[in-house]
Amino acid sequence: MPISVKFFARLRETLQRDGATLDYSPGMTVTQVWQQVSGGIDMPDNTLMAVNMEYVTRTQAVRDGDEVAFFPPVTGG
Amino acid sequence: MPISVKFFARLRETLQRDGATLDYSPGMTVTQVWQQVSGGIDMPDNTLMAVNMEYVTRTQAVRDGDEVAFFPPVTGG
Amino acid sequence: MRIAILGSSFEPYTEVSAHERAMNAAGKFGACATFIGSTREFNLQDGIHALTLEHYPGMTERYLKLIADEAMQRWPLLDLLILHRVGELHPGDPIVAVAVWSAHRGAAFDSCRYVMEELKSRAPFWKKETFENHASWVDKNTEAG
Amino acid sequence: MRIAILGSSFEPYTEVSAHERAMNAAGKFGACATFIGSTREFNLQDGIHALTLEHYPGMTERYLKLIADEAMQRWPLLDLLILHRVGELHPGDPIVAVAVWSAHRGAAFDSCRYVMEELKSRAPFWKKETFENHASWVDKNTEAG
Repeated sequence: MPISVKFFARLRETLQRDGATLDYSPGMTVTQVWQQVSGGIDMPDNTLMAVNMEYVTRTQAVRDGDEVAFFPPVTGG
Repeated sequence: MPISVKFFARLRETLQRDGATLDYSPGMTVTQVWQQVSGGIDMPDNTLMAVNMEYVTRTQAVRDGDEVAFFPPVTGG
Repeated sequence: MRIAILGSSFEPYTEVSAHERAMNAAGKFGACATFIGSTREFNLQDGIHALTLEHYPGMTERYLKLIADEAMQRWPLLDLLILHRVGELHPGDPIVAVAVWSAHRGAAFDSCRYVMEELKSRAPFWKKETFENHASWVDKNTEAG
Repeated sequence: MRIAILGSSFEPYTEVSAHERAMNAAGKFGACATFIGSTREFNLQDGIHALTLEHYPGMTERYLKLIADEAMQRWPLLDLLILHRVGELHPGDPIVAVAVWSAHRGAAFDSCRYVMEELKSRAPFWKKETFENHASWVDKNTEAG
């Protein structure tokens, strides 16, 4: 089961895609997920990230089948 | 023009009257107004007082024609 | 600005909503903070059947206006509404409604709370609670905390 | 407790009032604090024509529920309502409504503000402002003050 990646808001527009899938490899972190799907674009410093809809930090390990999301600071309310 | 005195809430019930009038005499303070209209009952410590609908302290001088009010701590809202 | 002392039951959200429409300021405010106080069936004791609100006509309006003016001076508010019941109320009946409109939420939250705390400590209203077999004056309001 | 993400326009006071009636708790609460956030025609720039609200379906609901549960644990609340718009909004349109019911005003004020601040910093929503000739993402929310 592949890892599913989502992008939102400005990041979705910058990357010109709303998501991606990639194969899991052991020891993979959230930062490595970004590197594999971002087409060489550096991750903006203020990027927030979530694994399975829970906030995590860049060094968080991912597991096969996880949903990984990247997005800018939130601006609701 | 006499001084008009008003009592509210528990104080109105204690004194068994909602108001009184009394003649002005020079140098009169709010405390003296109380003494003349309270029928010998001591002013409760937490009594609030107003002259012409503005909070004052016990030593406030009154003028002829003033409206003087005595009432317990307020409990609105 | 609207400040009113009401002798009969009112529906606070209808009033707030009507005032907001009448302001005709849609797009100007980003924040509206509202506080509604209602009659509980308990206070220090359970079993409140009715609450009687007495006030000092004239002085009450004067102090509500003073408090409202203080809030308008202290924060950048677009408008402010204060409604307060007097007379006989029953559990569930609204007692007070305060609503403030501002561009930003900080001013709205802070000024709404300010108006409520000042109203409770300075506006001449008094509550008497009626229980099944007796009635008693409320001696003081609860602290802000 | 009701938490909802709404795709079309809503009338916040009608929703708060309907929720309060459905609670069927008249006499149990003495305080209801409400915050309504609305679309302004200005933010850092004047002339906002529209606001588009994007969210992360699933995660948004999850975090709103988490924030609501935190508020319910931290304060003695009877109930709590959170409504938030997504999609295209125009100046004057309500964006968010938070309402909390409690026995006392301190808990109502504090928890309403807590929910709003946490929502603004943790719930995954994003705003894009459309002006006459361009559109741009809002980079960050204003501070609480």
